[in-house]
Amino acid sequence: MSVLPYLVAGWIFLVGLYGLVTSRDLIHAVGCLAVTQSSTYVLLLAVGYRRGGTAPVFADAPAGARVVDPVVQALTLTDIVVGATVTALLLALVVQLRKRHGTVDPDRLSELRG
Amino acid sequence: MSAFPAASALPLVVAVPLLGAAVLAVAGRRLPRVAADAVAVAFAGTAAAGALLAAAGWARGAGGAGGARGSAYAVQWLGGWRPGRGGGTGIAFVGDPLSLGLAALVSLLVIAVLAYSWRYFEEPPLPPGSPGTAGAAGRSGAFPALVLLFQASMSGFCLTGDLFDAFVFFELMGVVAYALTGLRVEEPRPVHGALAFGVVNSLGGYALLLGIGLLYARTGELGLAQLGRRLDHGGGPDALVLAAFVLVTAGLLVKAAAVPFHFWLPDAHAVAPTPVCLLLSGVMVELGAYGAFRVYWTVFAGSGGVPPEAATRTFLTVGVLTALLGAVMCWRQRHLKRLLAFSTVAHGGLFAVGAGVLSADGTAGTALYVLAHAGVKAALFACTGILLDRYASVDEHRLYGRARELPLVGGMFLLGGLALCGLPPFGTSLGKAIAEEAAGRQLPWLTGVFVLVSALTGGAVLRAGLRVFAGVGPRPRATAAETAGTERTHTGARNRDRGTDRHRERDPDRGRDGVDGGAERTPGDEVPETGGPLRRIPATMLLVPAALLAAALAVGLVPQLAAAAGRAGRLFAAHGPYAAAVLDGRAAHGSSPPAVGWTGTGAALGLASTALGAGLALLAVRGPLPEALDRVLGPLRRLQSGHIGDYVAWTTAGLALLAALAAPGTVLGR
Amino acid sequence: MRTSDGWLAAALVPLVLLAPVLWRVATGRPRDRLIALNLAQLLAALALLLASQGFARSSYLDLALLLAVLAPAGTLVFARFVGGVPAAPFVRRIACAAVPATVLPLCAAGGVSRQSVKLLVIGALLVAGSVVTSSGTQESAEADVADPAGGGTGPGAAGGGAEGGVPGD
Amino acid sequence: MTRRGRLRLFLLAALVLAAGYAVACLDLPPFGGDRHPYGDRAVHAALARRTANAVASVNFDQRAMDTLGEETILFAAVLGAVVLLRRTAGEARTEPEPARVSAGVRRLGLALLPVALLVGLYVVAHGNVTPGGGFQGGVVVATALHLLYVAADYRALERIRPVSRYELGDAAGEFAYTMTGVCTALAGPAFLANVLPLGTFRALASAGTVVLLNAAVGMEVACGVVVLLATFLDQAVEIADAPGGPRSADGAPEEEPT
Amino acid sequence: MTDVLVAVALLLVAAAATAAVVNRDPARQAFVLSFLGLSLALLFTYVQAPDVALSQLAVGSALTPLMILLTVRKVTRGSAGGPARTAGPGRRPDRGTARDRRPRRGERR
Repeated sequence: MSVLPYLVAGWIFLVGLYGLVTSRDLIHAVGCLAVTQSSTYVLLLAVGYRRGGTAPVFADAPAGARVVDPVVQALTLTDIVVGATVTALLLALVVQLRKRHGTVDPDRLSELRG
Repeated sequence: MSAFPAASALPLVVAVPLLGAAVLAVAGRRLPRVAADAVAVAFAGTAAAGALLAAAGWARGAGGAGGARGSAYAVQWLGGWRPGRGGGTGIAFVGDPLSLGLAALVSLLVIAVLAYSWRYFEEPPLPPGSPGTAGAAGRSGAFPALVLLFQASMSGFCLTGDLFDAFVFFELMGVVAYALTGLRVEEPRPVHGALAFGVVNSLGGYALLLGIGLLYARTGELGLAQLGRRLDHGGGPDALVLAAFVLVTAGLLVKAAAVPFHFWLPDAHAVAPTPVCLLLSGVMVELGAYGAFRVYWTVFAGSGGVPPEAATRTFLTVGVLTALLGAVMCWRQRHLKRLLAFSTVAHGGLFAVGAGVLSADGTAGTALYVLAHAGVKAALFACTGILLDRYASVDEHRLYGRARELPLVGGMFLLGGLALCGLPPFGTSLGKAIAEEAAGRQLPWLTGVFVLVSALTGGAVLRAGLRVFAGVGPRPRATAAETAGTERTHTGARNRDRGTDRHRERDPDRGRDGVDGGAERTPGDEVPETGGPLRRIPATMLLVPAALLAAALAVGLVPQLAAAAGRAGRLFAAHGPYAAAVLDGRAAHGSSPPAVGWTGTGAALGLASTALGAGLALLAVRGPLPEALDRVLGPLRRLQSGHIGDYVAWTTAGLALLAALAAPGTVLGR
Repeated sequence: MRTSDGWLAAALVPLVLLAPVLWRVATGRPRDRLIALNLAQLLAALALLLASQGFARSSYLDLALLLAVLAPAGTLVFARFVGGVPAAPFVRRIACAAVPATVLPLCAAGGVSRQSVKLLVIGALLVAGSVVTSSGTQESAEADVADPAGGGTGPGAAGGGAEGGVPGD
Repeated sequence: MTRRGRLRLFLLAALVLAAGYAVACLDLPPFGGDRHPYGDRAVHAALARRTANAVASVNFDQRAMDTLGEETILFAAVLGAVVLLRRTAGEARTEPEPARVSAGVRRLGLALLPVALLVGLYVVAHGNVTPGGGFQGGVVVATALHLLYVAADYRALERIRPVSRYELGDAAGEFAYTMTGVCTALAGPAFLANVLPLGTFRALASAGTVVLLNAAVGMEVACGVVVLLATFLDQAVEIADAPGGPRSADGAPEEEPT
Repeated sequence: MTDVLVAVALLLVAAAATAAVVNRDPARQAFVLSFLGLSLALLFTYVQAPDVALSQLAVGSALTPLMILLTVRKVTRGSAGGPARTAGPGRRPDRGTARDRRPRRGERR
């Protein structure tokens, strides 16, 4: 249990990468990117957890309560916003890509050979 | 506030462009184009003034007034969250000469870009009578607003002294850059390039964030200074520190386009609008390297971090690989924008080498090199943009001799090529000389790498310039491979034309161009960004590259700059003093700055690389490369497949590579 | 804060039940996936309610409230693309049974207070949402798409086929 | 690269990474550990600033710069999406037909709309006291408006959604947040300093500028998300592809044989 | 007890992430992504991060699926699943390869 959360985060990261590598559809790839990012949420919150602690919200808890780390929660909030916005932007690009190339299959997009 | 100029101006350098962007996003639609541009320039100029003011305040030595009085670091704790005992809970903006200089460079380059695109750069066209969303797209404020956001993000990335805050600005930089790269959605390739750019850079950001998480788990801190301190108290490095180092460095090196994270860069640069290329190539890529070394010095350089030999091994290996691959690929290109993009990759490698020897003078030289390179590379892109808008093509072969009528542009282009080779007294030459001397002391053969790479990249530019602007040598013939390429991309070219009918009306012969543009699989036929080919070159488009080249020259000629770079290098390549200044407000008492300036050997090496580059160029214009060489380089070129899956696989491989490079001496064999 | 293991153990039940639901969401036909997702949202809301009691944090009730409000929206979004909300008497029965079975004891445990009012509101929202979104109403997934070519394809192709609505797979 | 080669390269690298990461995990402090120096300092600071929700205090007070960057990312993404998804030359705009939605769904949607709006506003308003805040509430508000699309009709949504207004709100939120910082920097102690009276602990109007910034974020997020979804809806529902677009090749609708 | 909840939620998240990756058709993936968001929100609640759970719920339950599905609709509209076809090979290789060979205007090879 003491390392399970960290390992799960790593697993999610690698699985997301695997999906990106093997993806045949860019919308699916963007979804995999979102999966990859969720690994960062898990890691950050796991790092900030304190056994027996409660949420650092003192609306309904005594000011002296034993609480978990609020900083990582703030970081994760920012992270989630970043994830949603990046997803939106990439999806917008996919829409235009489909219009111009007629496909969203990366294997068929070979415009940018170097 | 007494200390206003120096320290308190730091956050405003970021905030002012944000205000400008917000204003433009709304007012831009109602303003005429000129007014929108004027507003943008005004805001960018204010921020630039702030950055320069802060830099000047630092030069006066009053820099630390915001935080550490008398210290050479201007420290500003946002929200006034000064650290009590412990590390404090706020975010610090730290202005040391290097970060302030980079912030100033960013702002000045943004002004140059806005001037370059002054009233000419074709905005996303406004579809007639389209409501809300579509109409909003056509407004004339969108482009300058995005540029201002770009400026804010890059300045913030330079100035922040907090690792997670750096990640936020890293992502902001990315988001703006993806949008700017894909700005011309009427064409197929920009969207594709922007998507590859977006996916790879986002992965880099997530790797960076995982690294931040690991560091936080170990130290429970986020500020660079605090992180460094806690690591040093924690005892020797272990696998955790190594993993954090690998993840963080990889994330930042993705932005720096180091091998094998570099694939996105040529794809993005080749298709991004020219004014955007100025920013991407001029400073954004360099910021990636800046971040990597900033984090190394402040966090990992101590006793608890990564041992110097492991770090320098990592940086030097990656840097040399990047420089060589970039140079070779650059030489192979005939699509001018891709050529310049690969030269940026190559020089990024040189920067990694120069700063990777982890010495003050190496850092100082690299700083000068970056400064001058920004000017030169931006000028070259500006000239290419003129070609693009005049001839609707940036293909070296198709433009053969056509640009004889532009002697001024040609002169600037060739001058830029020479400066890229390292011709004294350009700043590129000075920076290269100092950096390669520092590197040569570590490993003698690194000097050869500097000479060879700058000669190859500069030579490629010279070759293209001679062919395009002077028509030197025989008209290039299509090799077998290229005709095959034509075959392959025939349908692609037709596909490509579809999105751009309105341009074809203006330029009847693009149909043919489009078809044989398939050669080399990077077709040279482009759509002018001015909306229709340019008949007369606006003065601004000529002034900007001229000014940029002059600035690059000045970097080499003004001794004060070199001296400042010396002090900057010492303050940047310092672990303890940084933390002391940021956390305790103690003045930085470092060793005396390295003597930085012209040396005989440096100038000689610069002349040598210039001569080599010119010779290669003259040799190349006589005829195409021998087929054998072509076959050798073929596989290298095929790596640049434009396939997002490939790029992700290479990114993963790069992470593994970094781990393998940094492990010996850190966890293995200790 | 002292947590009460009893309620947390109760929260474990819907959590564990989510595993088979995930299987359905991941492998079923689109309509089955939608039903399963609907069920998952219901179970998650119950888990949140019980967790709030188990952690003795009334402020956690906001989570369940938010989910109760947004879950129908999500379901309807998906319904738009599989061509209507499929009939799911199973989900409806579970909603009508499990939600009161969870909410009422929680109210009893909490005593009469603002929390119990909030609990009842959440419960009502959950039941109403689940009942309506599982009440098999067929609507044209293409209705809002004014696309000449799309007209010919009909829900089967664009609404279902593209979205993987291939009945027999 | 071939598909197989790509996969080989990835699996090899992934193996190395997995091994290294696993070893690193063993060096991590065990899950649920008690050492959180920064966290503890942040909690103390939050209580000192009479902010009941310590996370909000970190977001809007102690690390307010992060949130400024975060909101700017959203702002930039909205601006970028609007530019990228603009209607390009040769694309026709088609009027959507009214959707036929079952009475039950329509009733549910219309009943849920005000409730969702209220919940969203509640989450925004209590951001400094209870869990939630500008971002969460803003997203809920924006989603609530789109209940009109999923439950009723796209045109009903358009009636209550003059996109340019929402763009104005989006920019105004960004401007307000930044301007607060600039004012506190020029007139007050430092950029984004918390200069307002702190109020009483656990009160709705506590924590000084946190309330202000929270509200600015809420407005920006709500408006920004509406604009974002509007651009996507515009593409998916209203804009028909350019004639002769790539996909028109064998666009014959084919029922997938199953 | 909390540890048990966290452990179960973690496994659920890992399983959901894996399922989201192996579902090749974006429209089907959207369902799983929505579920992933749900399980993440539960996990966040159990590690005492209600703020994060709230934003995960807000983003994951309706916003992201709506964007993805709108993109899918835009991409698949008119041509009955040009991309649905390219997504096809992911789940039915046999048919996908057969389609890849079909020549189509405006595309390579």
